[in-house]
Amino acid sequence: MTHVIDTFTIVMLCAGAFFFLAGTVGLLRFPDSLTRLHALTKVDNLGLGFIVVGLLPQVDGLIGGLKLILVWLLVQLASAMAAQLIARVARVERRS
Amino acid sequence: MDVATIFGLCGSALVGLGLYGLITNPQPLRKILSFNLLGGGVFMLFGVVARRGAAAGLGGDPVPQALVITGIVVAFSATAIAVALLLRLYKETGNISLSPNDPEKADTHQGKP
Amino acid sequence: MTSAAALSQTATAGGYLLVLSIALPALGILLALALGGRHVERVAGVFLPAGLAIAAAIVAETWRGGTPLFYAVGGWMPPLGIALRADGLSVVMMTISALVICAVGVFARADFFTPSRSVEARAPFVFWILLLAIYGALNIVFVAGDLFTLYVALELVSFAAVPLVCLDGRPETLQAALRYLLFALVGSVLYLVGAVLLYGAYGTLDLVLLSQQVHAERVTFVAAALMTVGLLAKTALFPLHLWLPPAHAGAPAAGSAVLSALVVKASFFIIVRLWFGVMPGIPGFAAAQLLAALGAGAIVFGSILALRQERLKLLIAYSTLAQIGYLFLMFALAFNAGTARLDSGGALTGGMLQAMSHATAKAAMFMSAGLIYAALGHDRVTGLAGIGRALPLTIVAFALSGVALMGVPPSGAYLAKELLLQAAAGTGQWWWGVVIQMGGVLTSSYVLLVLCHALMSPDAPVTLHARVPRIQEAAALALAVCSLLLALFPWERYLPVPRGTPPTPFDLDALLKTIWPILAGGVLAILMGRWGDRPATMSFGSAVAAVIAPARCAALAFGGLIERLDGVLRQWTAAGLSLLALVVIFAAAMLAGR
Amino acid sequence: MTGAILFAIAIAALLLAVAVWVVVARTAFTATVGFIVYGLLLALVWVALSAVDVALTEAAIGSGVTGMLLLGAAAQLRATEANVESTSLPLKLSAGILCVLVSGGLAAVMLDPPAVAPTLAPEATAKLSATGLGNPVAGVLFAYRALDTLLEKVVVVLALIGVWSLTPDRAWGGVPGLRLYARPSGTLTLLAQVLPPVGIMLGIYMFWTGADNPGGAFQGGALLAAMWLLVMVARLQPVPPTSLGRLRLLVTIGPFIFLTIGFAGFALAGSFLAYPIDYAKPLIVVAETGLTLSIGVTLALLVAGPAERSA
Repeated sequence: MTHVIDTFTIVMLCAGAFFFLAGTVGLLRFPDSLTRLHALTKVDNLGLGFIVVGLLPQVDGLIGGLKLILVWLLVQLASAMAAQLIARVARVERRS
Repeated sequence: MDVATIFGLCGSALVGLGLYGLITNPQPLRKILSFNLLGGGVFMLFGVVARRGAAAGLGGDPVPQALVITGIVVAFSATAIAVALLLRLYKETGNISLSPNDPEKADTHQGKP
Repeated sequence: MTSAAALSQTATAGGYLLVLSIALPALGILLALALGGRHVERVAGVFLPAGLAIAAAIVAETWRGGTPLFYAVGGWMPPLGIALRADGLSVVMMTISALVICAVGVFARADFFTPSRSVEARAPFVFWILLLAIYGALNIVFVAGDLFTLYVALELVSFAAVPLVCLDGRPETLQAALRYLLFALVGSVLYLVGAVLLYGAYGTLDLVLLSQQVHAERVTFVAAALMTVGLLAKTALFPLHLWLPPAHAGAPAAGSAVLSALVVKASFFIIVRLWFGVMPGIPGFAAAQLLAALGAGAIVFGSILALRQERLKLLIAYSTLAQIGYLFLMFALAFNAGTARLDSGGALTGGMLQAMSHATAKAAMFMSAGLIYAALGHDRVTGLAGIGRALPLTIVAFALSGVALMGVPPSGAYLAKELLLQAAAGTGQWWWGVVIQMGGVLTSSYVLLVLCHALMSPDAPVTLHARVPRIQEAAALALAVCSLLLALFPWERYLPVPRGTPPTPFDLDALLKTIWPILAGGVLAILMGRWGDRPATMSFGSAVAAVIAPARCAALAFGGLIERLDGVLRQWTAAGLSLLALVVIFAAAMLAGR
Repeated sequence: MTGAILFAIAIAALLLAVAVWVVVARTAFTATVGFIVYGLLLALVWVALSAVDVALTEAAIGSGVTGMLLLGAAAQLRATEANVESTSLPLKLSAGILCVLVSGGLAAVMLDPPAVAPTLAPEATAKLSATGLGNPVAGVLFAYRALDTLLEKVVVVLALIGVWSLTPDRAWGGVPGLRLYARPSGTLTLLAQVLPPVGIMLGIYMFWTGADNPGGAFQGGALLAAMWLLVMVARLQPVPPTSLGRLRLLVTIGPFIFLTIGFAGFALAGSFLAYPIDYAKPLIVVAETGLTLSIGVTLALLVAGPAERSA
């Protein structure tokens, strides 16, 4: 059983790492602020989601799991809001 | 080579880098940034000392760890004063150069106590 | 420093006084901030005299007991806990700083009060809290027995001193304050690195425990070099003085008095603690000579620049630079070639006495300069004519403090000079004897220059812009007199005074020894000082003038050279490079000493 | 073990690269962004060095609040970037050589640790029971070296006085010039409505758990400060004038309680800042509660800066 769980975790973490890598490549390679933002927020959130899901079976106790999910939710919230705010500034700057 | 030694070397390099920025960068804000880099390096050295003192079931010596917490707060306070000074200087003069363009002379002209 | 008995118990009798000396100013700061408005002055009015009372109680307690005071905070013994200790050095420095702070407090009441119409005004609110903070922080520096507590105390001193520099908000003072803050921060970080290295090597930050454990190895040398140079940057020893002149000259008079008299002594005191208390055997001959050489450089440099200043406050600030140099001569003189250690003997006492007499005299000088500034609306040295008649008490205070600094008996500086000269003779280091004498000559020269100008009769009658309150003159005068009489205190109770050398301040020999540096100083002032449109030679007749003119020409050229060099050294980059170079040189000197 | 070492090398290399970037970056704004990244990486280093308390402090204060302060300054000083003379190459070169020498000296010391590293860990753990705490770092901060902690609170308060001292005279006692979000936007308002309840709860949790687990007054206080700043920047709450009595009370209440407990130690436990053994933990928690509150308010006020318009 533990083997199955461990394998699951490893797969999930690898997937998460892959998305992070993709997001970072996007951040570095995309041409302007808006597309970079797109890479960063969308792909990284997915990556973090995979990592949280992968780690969930490894946590002991309900509280630990809830904390992990809370972390994920907070990051979702913060990055979505930050992306909105940055995008607005970027749009204003592009217009002027 | 262990983890502590790697970070010990890294901390030493950060100290040098911070000092370099502080001395050569002419902009005060960049000097403040460099001071914070420097502080990070020093605290890291302290962290290495703490890590090497791991004993009694602890991952590190708690005394230096606690001192670093104090140090971080003191460094923040210093940064806050420096930034406030810099912004006020900018608002008063529109200029942020640190080179002394004869403040003595400027003072005699103004002649205020 | 501490006896075995004191190490086994958590506090000696009277040890709680040390806690009070730290905790009461802290309480004062909090109360002043919380109450605000007019209460700030009242809180300072209660807590500053209370501080003086505590200092007096500590003096009495150590006089009676004859042993250092000790207090382990919270009952936790070092190395885990923090110890407070007051030995002779701490007691005398605490007392002097309490005296100076209280005198400054009396002086400042006339300048910093909340106007009757407003609820709260910025300058008085900030000034009184900062004064309390400097006072508390200095006490921590004097009694803390722990390297990290000393670090926090040093930062407290800086954070209180920097806003004092730019209290009036003029752009030049803001710039001076920023330069001061940034350079002081570099200094304290270097100090902290040293403390970290020492903890890594010996597992304690306690000064006494460290002194028992340190031995000559690489880590100790690197740590000692970093800490020493970091503290030198905060003390503004030549060539790390870029921030001092504008900062000390730009602050309001009461602020300048505290900054020049006490704040630079905080880091100096920690250097003394390190070199004499914690690691007397570590620095070695070369590093001690180097430190004293920087001191000698500061004396020559600071004094000549003081002579060349147009403004009185800058003159006094550069004089501080020179006097700081004087404090560092003792490190070479205390070196015992036989044991390769620094001895806590007469040289140490000489240095500490010099620090104390400078503290009192310089505070008095800055106060008088502030009064002159307020009365005349300017402080150009060449425009002082007639002020002697207009403000006789102020000029007397200035003159007495100047005379005290020159080392006229029975001033503290006189006794200090005697002890240092004795140590120079005793250790066969005649060259430092020459420097000490030269320092006396140079000090006399700029003091005489100012007095000459102040006592000249003016072309037009002097009009005073403002009335000078008597109480302010009295505060300055009291400190000046205190400095002048410092040698009469029985120091042997607190400081190591060598036996068999009763200082006899009033015999013919002492008088002669006093007079020649003053005469030489007068000549130097004539040659190099600023005389405006009244050449000094005017009164001597043309024959003498013909002799003096070429000499003055040469002297002025030399002065100009020094001024230009100072301009370079006070560039930020140059000062930063000097700082790092000194770290490397000190470390090399200590390593080579093995 | 090699995994940990590889991780350490990677983090150290990344950290150095970011630090170089901070020093050489073209604009101050870029450098500041780099500095925030540097702070977050540093927090990872602290985890690798088994110092989770420090990692939290670094992330919250060293990177977070400091970053916020510096970003604000960099934005305001953008106009000054161009007209600053740069340092000449020979000076840069000599500075570089000297810095390498200093770093080399430190590295030589770091490579040559004492055979048995000295440590106070056993003593700190052995005496921890007398404090009722479970986190040895909290034990050091609030018992063994409580004096340092008290002084550090005074440092923070004094820094606030220092920042306030830079107020123009006419604005004294007025409203800090915190840069508010120009037009109230739906996104920011929503964030400032949703996040603070969670953030405040986390802040309180962080201080509460600090007695036995990593966390404590500073980390909690920094979170509270961030939440308050967010609410003010989004214009959901007005920025209070610095003359406000309640505000000043909040700034001083924590250190004041701590000092009072310290003085009470004279009577109750025979020493300044000592705790009677049965009441040690409750007293420390009381002190920490006040401190968390005071730190939160003071940190936020330090970021907000001196008053700029009269109340």
